Amino acid sequence: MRVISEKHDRKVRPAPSGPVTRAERSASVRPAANGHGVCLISVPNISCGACVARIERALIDCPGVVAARANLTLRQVRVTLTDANTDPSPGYEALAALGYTARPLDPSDTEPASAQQDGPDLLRCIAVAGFGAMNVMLLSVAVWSGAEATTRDTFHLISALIAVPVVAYAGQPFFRSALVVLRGGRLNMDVPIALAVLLALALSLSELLQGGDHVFFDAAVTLLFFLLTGRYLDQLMRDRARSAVTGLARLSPKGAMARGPDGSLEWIALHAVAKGMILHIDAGERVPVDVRILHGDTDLDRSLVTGEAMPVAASPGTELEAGTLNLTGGIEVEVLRPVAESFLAEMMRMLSAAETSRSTYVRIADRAARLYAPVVHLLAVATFAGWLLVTGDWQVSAFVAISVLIITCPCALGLAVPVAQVVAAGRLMRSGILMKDGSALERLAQIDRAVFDKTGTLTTGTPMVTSCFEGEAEQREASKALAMQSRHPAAQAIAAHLPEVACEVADAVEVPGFGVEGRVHGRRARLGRARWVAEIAADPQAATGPAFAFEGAPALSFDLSETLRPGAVDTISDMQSSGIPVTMLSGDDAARVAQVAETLGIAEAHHGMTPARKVGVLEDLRDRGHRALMVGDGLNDTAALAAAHVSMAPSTAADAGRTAADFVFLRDGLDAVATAQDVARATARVVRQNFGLAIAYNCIAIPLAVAGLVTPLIAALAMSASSILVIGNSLRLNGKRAAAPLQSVERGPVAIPA
Amino acid sequence: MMSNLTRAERANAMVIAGTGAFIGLVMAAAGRGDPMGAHGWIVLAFCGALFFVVGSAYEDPEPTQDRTASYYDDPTKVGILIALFWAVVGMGMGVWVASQLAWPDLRFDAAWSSFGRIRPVHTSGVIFGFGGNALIATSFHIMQRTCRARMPDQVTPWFVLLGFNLFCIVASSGYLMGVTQSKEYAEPEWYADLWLVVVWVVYFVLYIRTLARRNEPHIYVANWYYLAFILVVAVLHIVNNLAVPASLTGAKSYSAFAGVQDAMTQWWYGHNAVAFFLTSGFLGMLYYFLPKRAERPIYSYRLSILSFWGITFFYIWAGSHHLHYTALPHWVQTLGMTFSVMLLVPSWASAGNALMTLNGAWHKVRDDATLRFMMVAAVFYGLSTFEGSFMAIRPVNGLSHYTDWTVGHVHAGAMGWVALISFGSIYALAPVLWRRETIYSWKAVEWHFWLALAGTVIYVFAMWNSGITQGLMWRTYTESGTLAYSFTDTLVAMHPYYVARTFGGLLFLIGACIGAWNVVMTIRRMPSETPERDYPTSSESREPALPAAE
Amino acid sequence: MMKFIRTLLKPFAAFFEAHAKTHYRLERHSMGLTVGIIIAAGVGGFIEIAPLFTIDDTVEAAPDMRLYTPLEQAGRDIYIREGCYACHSQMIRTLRDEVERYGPYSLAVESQYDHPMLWGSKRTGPDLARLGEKYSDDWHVRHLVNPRDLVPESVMPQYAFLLEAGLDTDSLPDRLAALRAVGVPYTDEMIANADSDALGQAMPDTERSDGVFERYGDETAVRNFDDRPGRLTEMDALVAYLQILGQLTDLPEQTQILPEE
Amino acid sequence: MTILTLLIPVTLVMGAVGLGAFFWSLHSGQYEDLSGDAERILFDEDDKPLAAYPPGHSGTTKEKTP
Repeated sequence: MRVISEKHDRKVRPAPSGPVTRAERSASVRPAANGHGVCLISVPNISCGACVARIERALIDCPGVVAARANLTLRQVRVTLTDANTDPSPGYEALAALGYTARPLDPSDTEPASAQQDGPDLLRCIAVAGFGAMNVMLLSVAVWSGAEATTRDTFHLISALIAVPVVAYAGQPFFRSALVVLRGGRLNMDVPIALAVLLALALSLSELLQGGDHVFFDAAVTLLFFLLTGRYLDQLMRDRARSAVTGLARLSPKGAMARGPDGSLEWIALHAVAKGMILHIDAGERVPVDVRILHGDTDLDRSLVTGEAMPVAASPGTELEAGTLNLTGGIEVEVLRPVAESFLAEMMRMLSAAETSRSTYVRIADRAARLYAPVVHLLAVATFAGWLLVTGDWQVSAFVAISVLIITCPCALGLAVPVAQVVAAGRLMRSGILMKDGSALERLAQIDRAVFDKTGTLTTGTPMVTSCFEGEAEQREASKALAMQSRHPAAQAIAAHLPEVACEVADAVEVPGFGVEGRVHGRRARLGRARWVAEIAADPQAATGPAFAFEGAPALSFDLSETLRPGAVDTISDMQSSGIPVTMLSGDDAARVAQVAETLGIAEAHHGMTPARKVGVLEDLRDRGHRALMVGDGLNDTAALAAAHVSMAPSTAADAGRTAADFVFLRDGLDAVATAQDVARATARVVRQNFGLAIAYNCIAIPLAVAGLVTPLIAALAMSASSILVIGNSLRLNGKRAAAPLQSVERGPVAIPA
Repeated sequence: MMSNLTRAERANAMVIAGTGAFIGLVMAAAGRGDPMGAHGWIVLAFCGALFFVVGSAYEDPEPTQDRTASYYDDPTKVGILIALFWAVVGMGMGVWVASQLAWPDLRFDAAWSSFGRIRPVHTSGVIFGFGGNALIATSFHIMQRTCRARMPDQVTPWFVLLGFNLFCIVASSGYLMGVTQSKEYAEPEWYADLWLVVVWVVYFVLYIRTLARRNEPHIYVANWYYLAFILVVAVLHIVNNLAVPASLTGAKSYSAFAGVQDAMTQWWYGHNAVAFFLTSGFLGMLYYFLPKRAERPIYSYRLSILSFWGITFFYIWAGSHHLHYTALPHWVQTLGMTFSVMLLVPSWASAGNALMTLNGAWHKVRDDATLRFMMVAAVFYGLSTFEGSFMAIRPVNGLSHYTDWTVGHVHAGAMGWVALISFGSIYALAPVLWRRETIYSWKAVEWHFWLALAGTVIYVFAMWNSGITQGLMWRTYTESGTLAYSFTDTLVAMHPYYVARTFGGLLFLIGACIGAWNVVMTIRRMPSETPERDYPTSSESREPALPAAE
Repeated sequence: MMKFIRTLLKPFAAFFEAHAKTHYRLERHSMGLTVGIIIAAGVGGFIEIAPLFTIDDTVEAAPDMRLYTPLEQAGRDIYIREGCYACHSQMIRTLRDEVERYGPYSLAVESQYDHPMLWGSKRTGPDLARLGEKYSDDWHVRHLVNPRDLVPESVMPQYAFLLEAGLDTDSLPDRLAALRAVGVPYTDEMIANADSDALGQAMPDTERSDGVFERYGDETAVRNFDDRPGRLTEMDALVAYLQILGQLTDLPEQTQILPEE
Repeated sequence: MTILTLLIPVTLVMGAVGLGAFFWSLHSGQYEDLSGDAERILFDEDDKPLAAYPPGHSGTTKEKTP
């Protein structure tokens, strides 16, 4: 067996969704202002500024396009058409001609939440708090440095005029959250924050009215600014965690072509598809609901169901699950179940259930807050009561109590986790690993089990030609030419493998389930299943893999195989030696699964797994108290990824899989899993240290505050200092050298016969 | 140039120039026997000349080509040439004033040539003449390019550019006649100030109008910096120059503020002028031309926006650090110090952002002197902002203030940052603007670069030395507890540094002359072509940008 | 429980959704953002150390504070015109060496009628805040005519032309009126007699000089400053101004607190 | 320091103008595609303005995303 070591570009793998029908494209155009039509196109492989320019220039030249704007950040293109009825297809074709994958984007998928948004957004709050903090601080610095008498009173007044509206506006995220939990009869971190800010403000106002010396508008506003910053960072970490359900929903076609009683074809929306209807599904389309084939032969990509990208032949009578991709031939199908009961809908339900169960994970910070908030409140109340009892002066008592609240304000606690996670995210980013959610890091640090999908995860998924017949140049040219006629992955692998220039093919026909036939240099030739090729070959012996033959000439065969992902061997052995047992799940057949398991030294390997069974394995692990890491790429892994304690997917994974996973690694090697785990552990360590620092700080500061030795001003200062300490500690994460990418994996990808 | 104006625009221009000439005449008549009268003649001559230039071309055929299909670059071209002219004049004056300190008799024993009168000609010449024109010219270029739109009309940019230069001419000729308010960097008298307000408001409106016409939804960050420059400078200028003229027929006026109030206002203005004239606008230049020249997007666009808001919020109160240990209330001094130190954050964010942009393009910096100008400018920006924050700390300021250290600091910023980024931008811009294949002589650019760098380094080191030496000598005591040195002793000690400073300045001036020559030769001698791009490589072959986190 | 957590997360969820588009590739810039915000905020917190710097700076009223006479004001205008502020400060800081070198440190009240102030920012030459009456008129005149005659090392320009230039007294009433408009308490009488007073201050023992004493106080220096009787030159005005520097009030001498080290 | 009665309001107004500008920029989608915006100035194939498109759709669609 020849070992293939050249690095292949994983990006050439066709998008799992396949092409989009014209009808679906048209349906994505929305009317916009001025009578124009607008359609949003998702173009995932926009990668740099040059793409932006190229795409916009190409689109603007398309008929019916008024304007086009590519968004490099979101990897979307927004196309304005002359009116809402214009066909956007030329745009899609232009994009395809440039080599970009384009899919219509339902605006409701991407911009859902603005309507249900509560209150002003955090960035505005930060801007307002920052503006207020700057100006109030300015006046406070003046007062502290000695501005006196009228000047001081004036400055206090101006501070109040700035601080009150600023707190009212920028404090909303905390007030709302505090209100919500208080209504529920509970406490969280936001309650002491809201209380401290409001009390500081109230007391300052009363001091101001009495012409007092000390006001703490500065403390209130600065505190708010700090906390908002922490919260914002936290949100930055989470905002990529979009629901995988919508990602999966995007896969299902928006409608289907139905065959009417008169034999005409009509596009109908998905929800109108009913049981018993006859649908026509073209090559390249996705099956919208569960169906049975009535007429036609084809090859199917059932990766959504099995995870295997290798196509399966299908003929009349075969039942197809929704989401299956029809690859090579048009088919007539009968609808078996309505949309709501289809396989895809079932998967979405499963996924949403899995996501919900994961969201019960309580983040470290929240766990800390649960304990912290009541303690702080009790302390503040006790301090107030104690001082009132001793001095009888409510103002002094309030003063001290506020100091306690401010000094214990969980600034450091609020920053401890997000800052460490932001720094860690930056480091992971540099190692080519994207993290979607801060809590994922916490979860990754806790795993004691690892579950790997086979195809596309442990192996590279796409078939590769491992050996090729030793024929004449003419035969190879003809093979390549025929291979280029098909979208079948095997054909594409063959086309990619052969360096020859393809020659002309006449009368090319793709016979679904068998292969491609055509005339090359006037000779009939076939490329496809060995048995089918043998029908025209001179020596009808059956080869195993795909074969090629000129009519009457001997058949020549290819060997196809899948290969192990670089670093797979080391990653698996490292994991097992560090006490994390590895399980392999695959939808593939027993023989191949066993072979891979043996190569990698994995003891527990399951074959023939459906998505539901994969979820079942993970749920079983969870029920037994294990915390499992799931690494997978296929559509069929999506629900399992969501069900696992934490999950990772390669960037080549299906959209839905990437969305469901907590981490996406951009590099080829599987060693990313180890790197991520290292960073996660380091982060967990830093977070613990941060908590330690914050607690140590509180242990020193709280007694002082309770004793009344700390003015609110010093409290605010101490609070800032503790925050900076925490930030500094977190930045250490950055300083550590990132784990060197595994250099030793150059054993080369191991080829496994397909 | 006239041929690009429509007949209506020519008529408008003539009306404006005619009105200006009339105002000049009135000033000349009213201000007889006063420097204001002389200024009237200058205004009359300037506007009259414009009137006749436009008038003589009035009957020429109207422009035929579709004007909306191109950017309006004529004012930019003229602005660049004027900026280079002022660079030579202003820096020449600088060398002269510097040499007067080393050799005090190096003047013609005339009233106009004394140090006190020609020093503001130098400062205004380089800051407003060179810097201001470079800012106006590049802003016209950048706002049109980043908005993908032509300026709304063709007379307003000329009004802004020529009006501003009229201000510069009136200001610097005034100094020679002794017309000054004695407010540093705000020396011009009341009528010049009023005129500048008019010009500046028109400038702001022009900018906003162009932005409103933009064909590109996003407003590039450079525009934010330019807008802050225009807007804040207007406010500062108006507040600081509030004054009552002694009479409407004379140049003399008295500031509305006195003593400590005036000092506060003056340095509130003075430091913000540094922030928004000498920093904000030039950062706009940096954020456009540096990525453009390096053919790499700015390292972190988000950071550039963040540091913009930082600079806007932090700078405002930094000015009072110019008044440490003075009769200014102590808390105001502390305020200034605090904010000056905080300023380091957004300043370094910008400098770091610029340098990180070059990460991965260092080979270009090595080969391309134009890009090197910008790179060194960013380095000096970082150095001088650090130095500035450092010098704002009270005890440090106690030593540095009133000495040449301040002068060295200012020149590190003015020569190392402002002038270098301007020259870099001009070299990047000239071939694009005049549609020339390339700059006339790359060798000359190299020469200019090394002369400028050597000049700056010599200058700054000389001033550091002299400043710190003098500051220390002033406070040196003998064992018996008396001051060790007389003032004259310290002055004598300065002499070698003053000679060195003159030499450094001379190198810088020679560089500027070479630069001006090179640009003129580029226009006159280089084959006129429409190059597809001025930049040496195509953006397709760019190496992938590093992730910003790196 | 689940519902509770959902409610809790609702505002956050709303936020991500709204900003999901904006920050899709946020990791790319997150470090810059983080460091920027945090350092900015952190420094903002640290400036709360500022109260450590406190000092009393009571600006006392100076009851004996007098105004510039028209001649002195004319001299001040010449000082401004010649750009003297570029090399000479008029602000003695509260530092020991400065007080010992130049005299009591400057008080805010001393420049309360200075429109504009001439505190300066650079000392190529020495501070002039307390120059008045330190040297003779004759010294000043000779020094201004050619500084190197008296101080060979000096780099100051020569101002011999001042001796030839006659002082323009016609505009003095206007100038004083303008100064009154910005807050200097000149009386109508002072403004009306401004040109006469300017002449009078340089002509001792005349009727005009009596008017100067009458309006500006007995301590006013009435002398023929440039020693050229019969002609009022710009030199007269400038020397008169230089001789009044630091002489407007006695307050600094009385109120000196120990200067800072 | 009566001067502060002038300077503080001036500063506050300037700050408020800045804040307003920031809000406007946030609202008008200025921060929607920061990486794309940084790249766009590098396009210099044609050094001329975009042709005028129908109002509201000049060149690259101006209206903000719904």
